[in-house]
Amino acid sequence: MQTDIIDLTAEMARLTAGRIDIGGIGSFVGVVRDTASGRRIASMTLEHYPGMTENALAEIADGAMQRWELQGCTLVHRVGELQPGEMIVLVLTASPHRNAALEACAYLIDWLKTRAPFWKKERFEDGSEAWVDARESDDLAAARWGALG
Amino acid sequence: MQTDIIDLTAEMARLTAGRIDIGGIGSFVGVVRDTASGRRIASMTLEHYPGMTENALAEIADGAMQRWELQGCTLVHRVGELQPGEMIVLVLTASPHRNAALEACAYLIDWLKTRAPFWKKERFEDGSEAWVDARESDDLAAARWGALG
Amino acid sequence: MKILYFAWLRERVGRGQEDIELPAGVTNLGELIVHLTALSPGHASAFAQGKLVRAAVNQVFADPSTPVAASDEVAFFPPVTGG
Amino acid sequence: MKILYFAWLRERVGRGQEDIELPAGVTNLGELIVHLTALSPGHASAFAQGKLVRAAVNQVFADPSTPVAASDEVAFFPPVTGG
Repeated sequence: MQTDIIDLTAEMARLTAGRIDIGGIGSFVGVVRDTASGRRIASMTLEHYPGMTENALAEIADGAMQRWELQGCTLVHRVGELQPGEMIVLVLTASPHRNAALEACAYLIDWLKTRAPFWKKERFEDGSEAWVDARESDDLAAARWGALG
Repeated sequence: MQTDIIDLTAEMARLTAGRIDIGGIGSFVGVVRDTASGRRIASMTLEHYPGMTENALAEIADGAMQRWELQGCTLVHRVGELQPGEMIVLVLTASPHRNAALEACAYLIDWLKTRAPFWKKERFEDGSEAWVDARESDDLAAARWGALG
Repeated sequence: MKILYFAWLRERVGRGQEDIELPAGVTNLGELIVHLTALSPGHASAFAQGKLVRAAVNQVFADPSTPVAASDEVAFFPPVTGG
Repeated sequence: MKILYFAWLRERVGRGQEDIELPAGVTNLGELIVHLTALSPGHASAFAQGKLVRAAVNQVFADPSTPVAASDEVAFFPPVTGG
């Protein structure tokens, strides 16, 4: 978790530092959208559960490392107030095999969305606020992987 | 195609410039590995077919844009001589939906590997050189998408 | 016992954390929720959305049958919406 | 007719491009390959790896039955290995 803006190039450099045996790097970047239910969003605030968040992210990363041949993976999630267009989340995977890298990316983001204790609150342009509802489609996406790990 | 080093952050900024309706960005980065068949690689040279390359990449990108709800995609491929650890290829996809973004990434890289006229030559540390053989696994990976487009 | 609330549960209860005395007879998470619901109208409002309340005991996802003890950290929150 | 060679076909033929006169009777890619194979030992060596030779006519992937005409650009190359 971090309040700072996500630096993709720096994270990729950190993941691959000193390694030249990596064949491919998959990534997924989640971005704050500008509308929700047809209303324009002024900002998005991310709350999380310190302590449990770190454990959940470590567990999710372990699950991916056990399931695919990965040389490493990175999970970065912002907390605090974000503007539309800013990155909320970054997932990176390094593998000798491109399919492993991309599948592990999907796995990591699916579990992150259903098992990591983050909550989004949207503030609309009229000043009103609303907590974002969880989506059943996210549970279904995670369920396709069977159990975590 | 370009001989310059790939700038991931700049490419992502270009893809998302002026858009705040993007929900997720998938990406795949291919990197020059340091070994092939157990031998250490000194450098890799990429040859391509000017003219046909541009057409092939445009056709592959069109196929992805028709198949998934994408707000844009980027294909960058280096040519010329590369060192181990350098990026050879970058695929970016922007979509409101994360699965679309990641699946389209896999599609783009699978077709790029089987339909875009690039050829790799490896130079080993002992000075010997060898053209890289195409892999049947790449044809199988592309075949899972059915026809291109 | 340390109780944490997040997101709209925090807003309804009116605080993010409280320390309570664990009553005799409360041995699992389901019994703890019944106890907490009676503490104030804010608590009642938070736990009224029963289907949408998730919990963790010592930072691990839990369900109503999960045992609880006075030394535990128990957290209540809505389904997660990160990513 | 403009003929292009890439990768190890280029190395075996000894050049990346040549202009040839299209003989009467050569109407498709398969017939063109037979004609080119006879031009030099380098050509013969390149086309000897028949199973590994791919072709494009006017920058579109082609097969032995694809028609060719004098104004076409025809390219020969191994299976691609980019990415």
